[in-house]
Amino acid sequence: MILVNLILILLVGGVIAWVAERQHPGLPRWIALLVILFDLSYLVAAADLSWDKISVVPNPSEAATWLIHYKVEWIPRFGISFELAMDGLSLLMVILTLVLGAISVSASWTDIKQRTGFFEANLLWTLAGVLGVFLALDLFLFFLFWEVMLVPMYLIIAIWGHEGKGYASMKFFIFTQVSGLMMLFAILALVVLNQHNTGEYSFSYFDLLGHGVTGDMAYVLMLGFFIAFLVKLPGFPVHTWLPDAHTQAPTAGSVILAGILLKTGAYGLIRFVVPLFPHEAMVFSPIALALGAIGIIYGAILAFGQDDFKRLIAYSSVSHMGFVLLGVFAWNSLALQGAVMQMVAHGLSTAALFMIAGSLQERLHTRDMSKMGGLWQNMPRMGAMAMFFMLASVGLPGLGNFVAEFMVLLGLFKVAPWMAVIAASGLIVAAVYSLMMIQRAFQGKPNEGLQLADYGGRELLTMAVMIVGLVWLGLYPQPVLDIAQPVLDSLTNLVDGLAVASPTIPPEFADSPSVNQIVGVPQ
Amino acid sequence: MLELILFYMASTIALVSTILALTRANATHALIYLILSLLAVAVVFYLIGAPFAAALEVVIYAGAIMVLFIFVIMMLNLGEKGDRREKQLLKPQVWIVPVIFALLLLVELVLVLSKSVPATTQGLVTSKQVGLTLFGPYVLAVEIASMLLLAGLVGAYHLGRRYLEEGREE
Amino acid sequence: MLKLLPLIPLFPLVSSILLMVTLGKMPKRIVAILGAGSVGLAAVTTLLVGLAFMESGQPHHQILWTWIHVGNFSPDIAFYLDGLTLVMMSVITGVGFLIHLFSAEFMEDDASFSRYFAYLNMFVFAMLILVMADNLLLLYLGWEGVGACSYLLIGFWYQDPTNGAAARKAFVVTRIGDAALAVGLFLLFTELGTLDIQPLAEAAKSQWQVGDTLPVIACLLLLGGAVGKSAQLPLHTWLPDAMAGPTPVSALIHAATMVTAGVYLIARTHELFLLAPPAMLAVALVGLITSLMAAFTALNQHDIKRILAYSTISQIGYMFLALGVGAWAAGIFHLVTHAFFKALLFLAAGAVIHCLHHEHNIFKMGGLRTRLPVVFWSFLIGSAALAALPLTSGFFSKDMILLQAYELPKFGPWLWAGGLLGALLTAIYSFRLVFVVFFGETKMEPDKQPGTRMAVPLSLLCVLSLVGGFFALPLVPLESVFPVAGEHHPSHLIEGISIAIPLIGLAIAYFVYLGGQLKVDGLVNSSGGQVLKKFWFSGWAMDWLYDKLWVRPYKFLAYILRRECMDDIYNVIVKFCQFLFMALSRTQTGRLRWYATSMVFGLILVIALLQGVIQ
Amino acid sequence: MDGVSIPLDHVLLLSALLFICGLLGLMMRRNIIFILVSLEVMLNASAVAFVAAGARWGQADGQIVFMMILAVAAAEVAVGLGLVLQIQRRFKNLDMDDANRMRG
Repeated sequence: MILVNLILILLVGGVIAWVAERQHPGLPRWIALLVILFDLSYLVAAADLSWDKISVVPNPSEAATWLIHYKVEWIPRFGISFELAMDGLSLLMVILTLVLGAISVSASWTDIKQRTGFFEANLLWTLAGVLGVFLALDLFLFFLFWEVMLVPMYLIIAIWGHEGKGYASMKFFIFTQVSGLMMLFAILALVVLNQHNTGEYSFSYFDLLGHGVTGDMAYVLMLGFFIAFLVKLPGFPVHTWLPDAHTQAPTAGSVILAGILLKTGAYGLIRFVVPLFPHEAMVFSPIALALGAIGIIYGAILAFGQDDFKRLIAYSSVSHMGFVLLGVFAWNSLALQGAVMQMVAHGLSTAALFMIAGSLQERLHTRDMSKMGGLWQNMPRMGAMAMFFMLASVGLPGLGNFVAEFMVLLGLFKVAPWMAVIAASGLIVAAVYSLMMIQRAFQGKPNEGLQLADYGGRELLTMAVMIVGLVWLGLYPQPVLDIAQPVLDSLTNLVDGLAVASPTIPPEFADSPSVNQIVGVPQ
Repeated sequence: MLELILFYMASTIALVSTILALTRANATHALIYLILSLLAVAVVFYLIGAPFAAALEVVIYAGAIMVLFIFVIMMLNLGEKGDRREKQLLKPQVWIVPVIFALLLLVELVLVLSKSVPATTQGLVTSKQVGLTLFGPYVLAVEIASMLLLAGLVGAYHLGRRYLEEGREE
Repeated sequence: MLKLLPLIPLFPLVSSILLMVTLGKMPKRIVAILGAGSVGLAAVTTLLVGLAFMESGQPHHQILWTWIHVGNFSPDIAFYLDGLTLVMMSVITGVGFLIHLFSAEFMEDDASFSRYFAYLNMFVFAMLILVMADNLLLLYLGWEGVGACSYLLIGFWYQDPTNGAAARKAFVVTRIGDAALAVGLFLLFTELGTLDIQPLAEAAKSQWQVGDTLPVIACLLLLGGAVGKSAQLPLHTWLPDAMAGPTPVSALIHAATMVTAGVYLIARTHELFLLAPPAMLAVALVGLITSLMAAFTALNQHDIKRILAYSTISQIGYMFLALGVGAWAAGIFHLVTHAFFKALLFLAAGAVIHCLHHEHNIFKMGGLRTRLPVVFWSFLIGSAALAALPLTSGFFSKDMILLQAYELPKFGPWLWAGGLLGALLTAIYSFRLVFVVFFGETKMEPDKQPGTRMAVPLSLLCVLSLVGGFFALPLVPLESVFPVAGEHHPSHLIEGISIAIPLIGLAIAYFVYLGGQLKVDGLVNSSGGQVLKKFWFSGWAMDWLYDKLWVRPYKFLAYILRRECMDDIYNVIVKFCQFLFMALSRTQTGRLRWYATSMVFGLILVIALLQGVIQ
Repeated sequence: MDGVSIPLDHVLLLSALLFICGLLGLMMRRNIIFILVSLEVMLNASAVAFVAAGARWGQADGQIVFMMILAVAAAEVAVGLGLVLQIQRRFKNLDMDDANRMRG
């Protein structure tokens, strides 16, 4: 029931915020902030989580071993139930969602001037949808939430976006919708095929884990899921909605989009694609890894070519999320931990960069970097913040992104050394575009005549939260790792078990090849 | 035999007057022809043993509904200008395709009819029979019809009201 | 006392954070005290810790907390103190303190005084982490940290876009090396299962034989990292441009400490390199070629800081040569003495620039010997040590390197000869600098004299540069770290040549640049000489080559792709849908007759079909 | 008055011909009044078919449906004529081709 309440609080809070606009246009902001913070504290207070509970390695196919599990029959005729469950992975994601939700409210504090109530309502509903995605374990319900988070986000971009919002919101909607359709087909086909095998309809994750679909059919179904999540991630080559959506969305929209919505794709890959289709995912993994590596380099090159501040950050997201794809398909505990870490760290660092971009847009009314320059002189605090988060996104050690990228690459190196080398060169190109961004916006000849307000208390406080978060992740990531560890262990165990049972494992995945074999050294 | 002759005569009148009705430029003329057609059909009804239906055809169709038509047309006060415009519309390129389609459809219908087993009408169905059936098994249909008429009433009132109000203002 | 170890990096860190958080609102006096004082405190603590360490003689290992723990991957935030670390720490905190002190005066007029000290303290912190790290991941943290600080400090005067470009170049070029180092770490961890330096060495020795391919690959990757950070071929191009930063920064980061990180890395992992003789040879060759190349280039420059920058590259080349021939202690020894005299030279150069309205061109200076005596003596002593004139600190260390290079079987004499040529060139360009700047006629009058906060560090560094070699103090703690080099008995001839070469160089420089007895104008002005001069001046055209090879293609690629070519694929789909839409929307005419006709058409079809089906 | 002698086929043929006349009118005319008239003709034609079918079996059902058709026709004419008034007001004529705002 806790999990249901978590989502309900946000839904109801959205309605209240909407209504509250009649009283005072500034009121919805406070309501949204309080609702999110209340939700967060409710989670902490009510969920009754202790380290002992978290550190138990769960059995993913057994509901009772999850931290919290809630199930009510919904449409029993088709085996659809209202099933929510939380384990360490979803716990992390839920916390990230709520924290970034609060940050995005702060980011939109002065940005949104029209229809504030409806805006905050949409924000809260998006968050509710995302929480649902992270918690739903019934595939039908999962799909439902997948769509629920899409519509308010579409409205946020379409109503409060910038000059090209119509095109961007439509592109976002169509990409997500079409890929969601593929996932829906895959879900339905999976359920039907599972019904052929077991004689019962069920949409439950637990029942579908051992679905017994094999061969080409399973591969096609896996692709259905994979493409849906790849679009959301976004991975090369289906990332093209993201630069437009990010650029045109209002600041809070960009923050949520980059910070949270992209993570649903990564979460889906970890939660569904590989556990449901372990064997197929392994066969597919060279392609997925290649897509990840290409995404890293491609995103970095395109980021370098942009003039638009937000577009640059958007492409850097493409680049960073490539690491997540690599981490998931390297599928060992180091790389997976890295992927999870990257989700959290990228959420914080990119959210901060988008906030900075938003503040620039608010003050200069442009995002074109060729019209900026020397802003450090006018706004040293903002410049310092931009510098910090730029360094974080470049992967400076001691900050969260480094830990994530290093672990992904370290785990990947065991499986595919050359991929790791290519991805590591992404570290270089990342530096190129990031430094260029700082140079063009904040360094160079200052415009002395410009009178710009530097960051004030609210902005600094928000930034400080994220700075502390990133430093903490960078120097003492252990709590996060410990929360995710049992889940990832259980998933790798599960997949290993299934993969062993499956007769046709390609030899290169039976156990990870030693570097010796790859560089061709006789032992 | 007389009935048969009467039937063919009535049918011919119905068809001819219908065609005339639909090719008139003047709406009032067209409606007069239509009433003639309806009366002819009423004769047909009578001949095939449905006197009640024939009566309804005359009273309601030719009487009430057509009068409503004429009433509205007179209210619109179309005049000569509308007539000329209507005559321009009856050029060959306007009717050639519809006529081809209509002929095709007719051929199809005739083909369908030709396949059916020959039969004749079975004599008189009295109004008492109709009444018993109507308020027996079909009582629900009566209710539905009443609701339909109510909806028509409301709709007509709503659509016509503004016209009438504006007319009053002018 | 050893427990105080974590305090050493903590002082500069706290000071840096304080300076950042106060957002430049502190008075400059307090900023200076905080900035320099924190490093001073660190130096004092280093001294205390060092004494305690000398007493115990045992390496000290201190774990603060577990950084990451996933499976068998568990690097700690932990410090490891042995002789090598101690030497490095002494240099960083000692020389660092002097440079901070110097900066307090040098940067006094700058508006961003506190930002400067915040960065500089952060750098000291990162550098200390680098040398104190007990595992390679923490070392990597420091490694990247100093890179970032270096970036920030080179681009400190951000208003000028060329400074920004230099800073970016430094960061990106070193990042190439860093990426190689990172891959090296992946390889080491994957193969040996740990990144802790001591267990790593043990594991390597037990798993790998001398002559295996894997250690060679690993060592070459580490060398890649070292080459980037230490500005060796082929990644040296960033260092001359890095002179765009404030001069004390060049002294601290780009002469004394950060650029020697590569030397430290190789020395730290020398047990791996010992397993990979080809990698050792590569190190030696990289060092030798770099040192020669940089020396030739230094001969041609006229920017005082660029000359010193190329000289730094050249001297680090010597250190690499030392490491490559297995003269570990000699390499570190040269690192230390180089830190003294190069810091001295940079600070003196800084003083010259400070007093001459930020003039960098040496041919616009001259005759400063009498105008700036303190600076002159500092520069002279520094140059003497750089040229390795007998009895200066540089003499001892360079001599040691050359002798040990000579001892190396097979390639030894060749490396020695190359080193000698380098030494000759070093002497020529360093005294060229002295003669041009401080002798001859006065072309420019200094507008101020260095104050005490400048003079004191200069004098202290003078003393260190002069006598630093006698005590060979740093060598004492190193004995336990490196394998003992064999007794060498160089012939007197070899030793004599080593001593004579710098003197010859000095003489050449004198005759060419001061006495005028030796005319080289004809040689220089000949067409071949011109081409060679231009070639050397541009640093062997490396920048040009890289620009053509990497920068332009990359920019071109970005330009081509920037409009997102992937969208073109989706646009084809969109265009197709639009075409269908246009075609179908034509049928939506809005005419009732049209709709009726099409309905009839449909009706005809349906009846025809139904009839067909029934039959 | 037994009516036995009339063949059903001919009645249905009449119905079909009337229906097609109405359809032709619908397809050809642009005046909304004539469109409504055409609709009436078609409704009437179908009524003929129903009544004939009822007469074929001597049952009252055909006439019941006829009455339903009557009701529909009445309602349709009422609403349709209301629309005629609206269209006349808006376009100042009764040409349905002018009322084409729903084109693609």
